[in-house]
Amino acid sequence: MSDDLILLGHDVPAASRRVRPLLRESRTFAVITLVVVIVVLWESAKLLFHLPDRKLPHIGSILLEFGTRTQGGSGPYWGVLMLNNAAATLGEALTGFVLGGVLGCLLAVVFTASPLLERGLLPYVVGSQLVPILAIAPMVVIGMGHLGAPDWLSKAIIAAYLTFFPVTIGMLRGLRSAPPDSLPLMHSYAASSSQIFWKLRLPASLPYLFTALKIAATASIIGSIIGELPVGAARGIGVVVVNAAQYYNSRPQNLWAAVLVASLLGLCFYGAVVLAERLIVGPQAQT
Amino acid sequence: MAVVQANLKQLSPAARGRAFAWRWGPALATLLLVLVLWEVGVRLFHVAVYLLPPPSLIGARLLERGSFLLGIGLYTFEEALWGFIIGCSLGAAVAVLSVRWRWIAHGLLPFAVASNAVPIIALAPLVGIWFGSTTQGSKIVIVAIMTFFPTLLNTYRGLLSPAPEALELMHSYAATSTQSFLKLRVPAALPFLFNALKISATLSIIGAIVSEFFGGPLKALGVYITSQAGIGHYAEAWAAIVVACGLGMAFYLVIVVAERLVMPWNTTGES
Amino acid sequence: MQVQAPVIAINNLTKTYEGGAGQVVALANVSLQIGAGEFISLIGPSGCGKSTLMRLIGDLTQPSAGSIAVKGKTPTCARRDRDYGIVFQAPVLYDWRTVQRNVELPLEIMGQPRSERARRSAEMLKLVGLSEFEQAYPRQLSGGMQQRVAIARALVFAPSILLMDEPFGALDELTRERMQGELLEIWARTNATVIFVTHSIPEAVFLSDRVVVMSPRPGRIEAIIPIDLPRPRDTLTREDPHFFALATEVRERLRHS
Amino acid sequence: MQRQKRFAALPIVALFALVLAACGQTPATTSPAATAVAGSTDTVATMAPAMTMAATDAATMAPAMTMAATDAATMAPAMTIAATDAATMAPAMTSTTAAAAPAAGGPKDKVTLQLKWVAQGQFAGYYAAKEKGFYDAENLDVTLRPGGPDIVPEQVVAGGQAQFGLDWLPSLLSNREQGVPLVNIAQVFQRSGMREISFKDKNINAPTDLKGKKVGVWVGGNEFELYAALAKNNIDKDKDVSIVSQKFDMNAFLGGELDAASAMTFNEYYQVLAAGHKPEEFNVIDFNKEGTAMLEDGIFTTESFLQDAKNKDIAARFLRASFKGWDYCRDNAADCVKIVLKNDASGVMKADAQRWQIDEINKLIYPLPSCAKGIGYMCPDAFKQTADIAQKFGVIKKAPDDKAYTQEIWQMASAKQ
Repeated sequence: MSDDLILLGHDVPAASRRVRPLLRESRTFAVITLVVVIVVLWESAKLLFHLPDRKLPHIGSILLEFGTRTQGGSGPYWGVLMLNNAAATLGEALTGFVLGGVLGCLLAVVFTASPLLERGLLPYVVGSQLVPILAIAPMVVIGMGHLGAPDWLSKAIIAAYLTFFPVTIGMLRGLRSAPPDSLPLMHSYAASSSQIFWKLRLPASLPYLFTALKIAATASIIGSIIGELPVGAARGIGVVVVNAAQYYNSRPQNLWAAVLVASLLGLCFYGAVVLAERLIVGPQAQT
Repeated sequence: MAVVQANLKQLSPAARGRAFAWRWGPALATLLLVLVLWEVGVRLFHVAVYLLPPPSLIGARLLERGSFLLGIGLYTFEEALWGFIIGCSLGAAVAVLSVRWRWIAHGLLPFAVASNAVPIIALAPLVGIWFGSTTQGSKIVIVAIMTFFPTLLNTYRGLLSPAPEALELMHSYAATSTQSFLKLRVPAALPFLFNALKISATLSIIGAIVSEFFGGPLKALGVYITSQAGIGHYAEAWAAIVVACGLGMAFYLVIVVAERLVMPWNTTGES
Repeated sequence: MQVQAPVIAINNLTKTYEGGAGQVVALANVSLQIGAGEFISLIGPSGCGKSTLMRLIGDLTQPSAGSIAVKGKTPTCARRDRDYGIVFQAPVLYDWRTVQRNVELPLEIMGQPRSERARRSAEMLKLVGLSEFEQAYPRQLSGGMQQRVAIARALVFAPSILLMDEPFGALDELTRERMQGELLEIWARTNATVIFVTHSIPEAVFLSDRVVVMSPRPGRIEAIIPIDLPRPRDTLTREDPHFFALATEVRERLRHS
Repeated sequence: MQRQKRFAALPIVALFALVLAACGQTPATTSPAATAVAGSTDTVATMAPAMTMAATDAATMAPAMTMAATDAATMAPAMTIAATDAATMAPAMTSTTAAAAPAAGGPKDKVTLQLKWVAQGQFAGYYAAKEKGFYDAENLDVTLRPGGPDIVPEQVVAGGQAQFGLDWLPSLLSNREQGVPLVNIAQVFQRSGMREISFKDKNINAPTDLKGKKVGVWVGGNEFELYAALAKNNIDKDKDVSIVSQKFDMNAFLGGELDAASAMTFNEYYQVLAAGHKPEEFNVIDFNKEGTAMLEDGIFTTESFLQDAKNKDIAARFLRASFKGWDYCRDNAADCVKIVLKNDASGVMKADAQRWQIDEINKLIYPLPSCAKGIGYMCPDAFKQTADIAQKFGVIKKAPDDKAYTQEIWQMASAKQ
């Protein structure tokens, strides 16, 4: 199970990496084509099957929604409010990302150091993802609140709950990914275990860590929306989704636009991690 | 490596017992420790039931309402199963097409990767509008979407996994492309496919429960959890969550067993 | 040793690759005639194009210029006629098939009936000394055993040409020598023409009728050294002074290349 | 070399993590405060210097000062533990605040009201009280905490993240029976706004007609009026009807999935009308008429909160200002629409919908029933009816004790007026 969550992060098969420049061109083209195809299919389906706006609003009206003014026409543009909400969600997600990332790395380091702890805890790290977090999100928020955590932190903790898992698994694999002979080599230098960690295990684990962080990035956005949606919040994409769903019948485009923003938010975060990977691991990093 | 595996089967019962204890002992010990600490902590610090009911109370509810919980669990499992079947078979099918016609892959795979970024929970109200938020249809669709992309990506990678030499070998036998596909790519993709199925198994249960959050009959696990938590019946809600976890684990284990049966050669596929 | 009716006739063969820094010439104007049943070794430093030459013969890649005739046909036709048995450095066994079914694979693709496949594979596994391991999976075998399965698989459909790309490269020295002896025994019982790519001078000398010494940048034939050691060859052959003399000659040629 | 390069990049990783952490803090720490204070700039202006110090400079906060910052939402975790539970307040501070007369300066009392749902007209009175400075005038700094589909205000209040909560009475009674010591201090809605609506062609004119139908309801606390109506008509909710959990929108109903759906007069009913339907297309079951109406939005707090005389005073001031807010919305509905829209962070709400909502909400409060001595007064008979129905139909197992509600705070609130 662990392996493939990691695999989700890759999209370019190893064999085709050699023909990268060519591929990238054809890929950009293919993506653009697919976007065009979707738009055409969307609008023609609407036309052909007489789909009402309630089922499928026009793409144009979804995009135009961002330019409407709120508060009865005198407030800020809806797009601006959406940025505000997206920022709140991103703030929770980033905190959760960092918390989950740190926890995941720590767990992986501990597991590498102690097989006993690994055997004792790893099954529950995997099992933790079986818990329907949405169902217990309200209990988490109330429980954390009882312990004194502010609301945004409770949501960040839910995000961290979804984030730490891929990081633990990915980092664990990464720390064990050092080439077979490199450990005896370090021993031959009489390297201390902390030297082995900093000079061998950690650098070797970076590509794995980043693959995991890419998954974690999107998971943290999902986590913070899961925290906002059932529990409510002052701001956030989750709040917009609830509100937009409530008023869907009169303004369906709001909900579609909110989903669009949520997806873009996830993509941007993902892209930011890819960028960080290129900067840190180097240009040979996989997408 | 091969020798080690051969030896494991020849171990004496006592030695096998020790190996088993070493494999699972720490995990069981952790479980016991957590349960005891939880129970003692809740009682010692007088933690309110609405924050965290003690495991004994959850266990009592589980026994008391066992058959009822299992019944609503099966209703939810039914949604998960259908979504799983549809999502995984579509994912595998599209992966096959993508390997055959690479432009499909080039157009679709970035979307498959991007789809991880789409919070399915935000999409759920829309799926409800299309397929009925209180019927099983929308749940099946959501589970299918959730399982489609991991299956697609993994199967695609699996189909591309054979080494160039393995393909050249087929080429040297003048094998038809159908033959190399069926005899090389498909079997090579099986471990990848099963990995996807294992993720999808747990995802499908989670997905069904998440989508029940957006409406459904009272006999659904997700509806039961939220409705019980809403009126302060926390032990009941937790008991239902335990059932949900159990279902996810059982589904996962079924796939693991199926994997062992289908791929007897693959003895290292455990995680 | 005379080459009368060459099974493989290579004329002015050139192969260039498009590399990152412009064209790379892997082979330049290579010509070679290989007779029926001959055992030819290709030897040379890394990058001399020996593997490329083998792959060109086997229709695994296409030449940029020049021609290859295999039994008077193009390599593609020869491949379609199932003239080639290929053994790579890695055994490339299919994990999901038992040893027996791995050996049967080519026959399966060629549409042979089940009973015939079973008979032929049993025969081949006996030849390579693995009869007991028919039902084992590849992962349960040692590296040397896996390579023997690969050889059995290459021979099972009695191809007239055996292409071997450093097949013993990953084996330890003793296993390697034993495998070389076994290969010669098997070869003696078939009529196959063998093209054997290697890095090892003693291996090339011990196995071959002729050793083709190649030089790099661009890859070309430096020398062709006939090996007139008597057959059958065995452990004693390796201790023969003439063996050393031939090995020294190959080494000298390699050094000059 | 490659390895070295990677290693050299590690500080960048650390930096990146720090930047992420910083970004994570900034919007999050500002968000609740920003919305809470939105529009009431005078809050800051009237704040006493001591309070400003306590709220802004966490590092120098003396233990005795922690109580001043009761707003859990805006606090860092370490501080909130001591701060949330008003009952644990330091004695030294108690005297100061208790002495503070309304609007006489001194540190403001920070309290939080947990709403039952997202910010909307349903809570116009509280938003108006905040916006119009009624809370300020009572020397209160009130945070209005929006709810969500699955948040249970009772649990939030019991958990100490809010001092006051807003929920339906049966839900309060149920939670109370589960051992959550809550007490209703004011009953704002005097009538039930819940309806069960259906299209005319389904021929559902009375609860008996629901037999064999697919009936939507909000589960998790809001289902009991319907359950009671079914039971009253000898319909087994588990066998004779197919009860379905319906969520925060009317799409399942409009899409034809449900034969009947729950709708609040002020919200969901408007949504189906806004979707282009006419009132005459619907049959409406009114639980007020069926005799199974229960008391809806009421203000509650914990028993332990009220054990402190100072908190009783805070609660009374809170009620007084809130009631003033409701009166304001009764008289200035148009202005309240603006206030609500201003507080809609999602930007999805429209003026017409909120106008409808406030008008309908007003009908649930006004005119006050004859038993009520003023807005927010809990009529004992109405309480008894809700409790009886709740008990009769299994919401609670035994009759609630007399601590489930108190009129004391309401009396304090009206006495000083």
